[in-house]
Amino acid sequence: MSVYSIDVFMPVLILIALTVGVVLGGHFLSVFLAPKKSSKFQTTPYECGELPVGMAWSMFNVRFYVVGLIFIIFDVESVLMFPVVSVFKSFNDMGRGGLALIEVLIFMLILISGMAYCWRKGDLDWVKSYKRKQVE
Amino acid sequence: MFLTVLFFLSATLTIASGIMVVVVRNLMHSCMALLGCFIGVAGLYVTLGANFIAAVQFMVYVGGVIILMLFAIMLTGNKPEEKVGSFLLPAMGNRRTLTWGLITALVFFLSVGKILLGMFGIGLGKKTAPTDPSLFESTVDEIGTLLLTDHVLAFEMSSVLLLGALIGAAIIARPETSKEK
Amino acid sequence: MGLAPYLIISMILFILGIVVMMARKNIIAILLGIELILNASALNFVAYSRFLTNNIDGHIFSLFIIVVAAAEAAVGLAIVIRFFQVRKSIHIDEAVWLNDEV
Amino acid sequence: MNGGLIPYLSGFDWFNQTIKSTSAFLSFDTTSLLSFLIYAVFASLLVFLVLMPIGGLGTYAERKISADLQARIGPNRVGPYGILQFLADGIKMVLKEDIVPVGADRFVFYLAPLLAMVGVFMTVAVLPLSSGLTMVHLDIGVFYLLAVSSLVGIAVFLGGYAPNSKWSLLGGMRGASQIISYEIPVVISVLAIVLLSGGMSFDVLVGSQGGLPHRWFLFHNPFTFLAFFVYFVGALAEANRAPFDLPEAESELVSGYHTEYTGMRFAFFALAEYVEVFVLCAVAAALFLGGYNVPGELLKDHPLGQLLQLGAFFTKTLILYYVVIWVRWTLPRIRVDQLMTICWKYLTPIALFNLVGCALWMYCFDGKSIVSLLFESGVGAASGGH
Repeated sequence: MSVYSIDVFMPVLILIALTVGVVLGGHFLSVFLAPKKSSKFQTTPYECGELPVGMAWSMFNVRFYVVGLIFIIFDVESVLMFPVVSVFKSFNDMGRGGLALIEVLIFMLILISGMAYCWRKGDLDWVKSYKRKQVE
Repeated sequence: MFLTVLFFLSATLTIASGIMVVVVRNLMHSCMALLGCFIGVAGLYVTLGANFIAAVQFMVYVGGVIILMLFAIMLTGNKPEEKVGSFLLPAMGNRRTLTWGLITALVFFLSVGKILLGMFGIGLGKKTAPTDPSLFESTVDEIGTLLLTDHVLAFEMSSVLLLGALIGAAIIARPETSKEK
Repeated sequence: MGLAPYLIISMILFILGIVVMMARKNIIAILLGIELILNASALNFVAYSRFLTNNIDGHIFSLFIIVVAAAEAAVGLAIVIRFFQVRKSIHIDEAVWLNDEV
Repeated sequence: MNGGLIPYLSGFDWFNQTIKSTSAFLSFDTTSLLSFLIYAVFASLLVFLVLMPIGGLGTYAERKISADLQARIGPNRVGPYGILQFLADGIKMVLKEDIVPVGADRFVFYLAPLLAMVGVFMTVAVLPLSSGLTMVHLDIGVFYLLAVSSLVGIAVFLGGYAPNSKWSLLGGMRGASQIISYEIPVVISVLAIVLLSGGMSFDVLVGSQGGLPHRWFLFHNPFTFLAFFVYFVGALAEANRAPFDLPEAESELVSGYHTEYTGMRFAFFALAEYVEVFVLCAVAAALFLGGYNVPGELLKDHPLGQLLQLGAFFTKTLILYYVVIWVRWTLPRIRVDQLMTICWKYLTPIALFNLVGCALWMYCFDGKSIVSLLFESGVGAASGGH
C-alpha cells in the first residue's frame, strides 16, 4: 500500500482557484469594455420575436424523471464496481480470481436483471408515453 | 499546512451551504446549496485520507442533485414556498413546525454536545493517527479487497437493495397504463 | 486536525438536516434534509475510522451509506412524482389520506 | 500515487538541492511550499498555454475542417490561413454586451458558466500528458476525472434553467437527461479497462500498455475493442457534440441552453465545451490508445523523453479531436427517442457485456492480450511441429 502526502490534492485546489480567477477576470474585462445600453426588448427572453407568455419553469413529460431515477441507481452500481474491479487483477494474480469473478458476476447479474425488467416493462422506451393515458 | 487550509475551506463551505439549505426559500437555490455542502463534505473526506469516498460522494451526489433539481423545478414551477408568519428565516414553515424543529435540534444538540464533552474529558489522546498528519495511505485497493472478502455479503446485498430500489422506483413512477385488454 | 472538529461539523450538519425535515413543507426539501442527515453520519464513520481505529471499515460503511442514500432518493422521488400526479402539489400537508378527519 | 510532477522532479539533484537550501534558509521544511509554487506555475502554464489555445484553436479547427469537408475556404483573413481567428473572436466576445434576461434567476445565471469551467478545468489535474509532466497521478485518477467532469451536466442544466426562457429550458432538460444517461456506458467502459490494468491511476492505466499498437488496450481483446467505440460514442454525447448535439440544436432550439448567454459568459460555455472534448479525447487516448507511451520506450529516463511522450500523447489526442469534428460535419443529428434508445438499449448493454467479457478474459487468460496469446500458440505450434 502506497503512502502519499495530502499535497497531491494541491493541484485540484489551485486549478479551482485559477478557473474562478479566469472567469472573474473575464467578467471584469467585459464590465469595462462592453457597452451597456440594455433596453426593455433586449432583456426579454428570446422567443422568436414574440413577447414570452408565462414562465418557462413548468411541468415536463414524466419520461425525463423515469430516466433520472434509473440513472441514479446505475450510477451507484457502477461506482460500487470501481474498487472491486480495480483489485480484480491482483486477486487473479494471487490465484483467487475465481472468487472475485463469481462475486463480480453475481453483482452484475442482479444489476442486469433490474435492467432487463425495466426494458421489458418499457421504462427505457422514450416514445411509449403516447400510448399511455395520463392520470388526472 | 495544506491539510489545515483544505480543512478550513471545506468546513466553511460545508457549514455555510448547509445553513443556506435551511434558510433559502427558493428550492432550486436550496438544491445548489446542498451541492455545495456535499462538495465541502467531499473535501473533508479528502482531509481524512478517504479520497475514494470523496470521489464517490462527488460522483453520486452531483448526479443526484441534478435529478433533485429536475424534480424541484418541474414539480414546483419554482414558486417559493408560501410564507407563513414573519420569521427571521423565511423558509421555516409555520410556527408549529419551526418550534418542533428547534426543539428537536436543541435536544439533539445538547445530547450530542454532552457526549462530545465527555469525549474531550476522556481525551482523544489514544488515537492512532499517524505521526505526520498529512501522510495517508492509499485506500482504494483495501476497500476493494474488503468488499470482495470480509464485506462480500454487504456488497451483494447492496446490489439486491439497488435492484429493489430500481424496480420500486420504476413501478411507482410509471404512469398508469390504460386498462385496455 | 483531531477527531473533534469533524464530529462537530457532522453534528451541525445533522441538526441542519433535522431542522430542514421538521420545518419545511415541501417534500423535495424534506428529501434534501434526509440527504444532509445521511451525509453527516457518513462523515462520522470516516472520521472515526481515521482517528480511532487502524482499519478502514468505516470507509466501507460510509460507502454503503451513500449507496443507501441514493436508493432512498430514487424511491423517494418516485413517490413524489406519484404524489404529484394525484394531488397536483408536493406540499406535505396534502398527504393526509389516512387521516379520518379529512 | 507514484509519479506525477513532484516525484518526477525529485529525481533530479537540483530540485533536492533547492529544497535543502531553501529549508535551511527559511528554517522550516519547504517541500510543501515549493511544490505549491511548482504546481501553481505549472497549472497556470497548462491553463493559459495549453487549454485556452486548444479551446480557441478548437473553434478555428472546427470551422476550417468543416469548410474543407464542404469544399469552402473557411476563415482566412486574420493571420496566416486565418489562424488568429480565435483571438479576434475572443476580443469580440469581450466587447459584447452582457445581457441578463428579465425574470432570470440571476445568481444561477452567473454561476452556470463558472461551474462548467471549473468542472472541465479540474480534470486536467490528472490528465496524463507524459509520465513526468502530469500534475499528479492520484490513485483514483480516472474515477476522479469522471466524477469531476459530471459537474458539466449540472452547469448545462443550470444554464438552461436560469434565464427563464423556454428554448433554454428545453435545451437544459435535454442536456441533463442526455449527459446523465450517457455517463453510464462511459463509466462502465472505463471499468473494463480498469479491470484489465488493475488500478484507477493513470500511471497504472497507461503504464500497463505499450508504445506499439499490439500492446494498446484497444487491441487487447475483442471486448476492449468494442468498449473503445462505446466510450467514444458516449463521450461524444457527454460533450454534446454532433450527432448528439440535441441540447444545443440550432435548427430546433435556437441555441439550446446557451440561447440567452452573451459575451464572456457565452465564451466560457464554448471554451468549456471545446476543452471538454479535448479532455475526453485525451482520456480515450490514455485508456485505449497507449497514452503517452512512445514506441520502443525511446529516451525513457532522459528529460528529452518527456518531450517525445508529450508528442505521442498530443498526436493521439488531436487525431481523435479531428475525428470528433469530422463526425460532426458528416452525420445528421439524431432524434431524442433515438438518443435514449442508443444509450439504454445499445450502449449500456454492450458496455455491461464488455465488462463481463473482460472479467472472463482476465480469469481465463490471465489478462494476456490476444496478440500475445496468438503469438504463444504460434510458438507452441511451431515447437510442437518439430
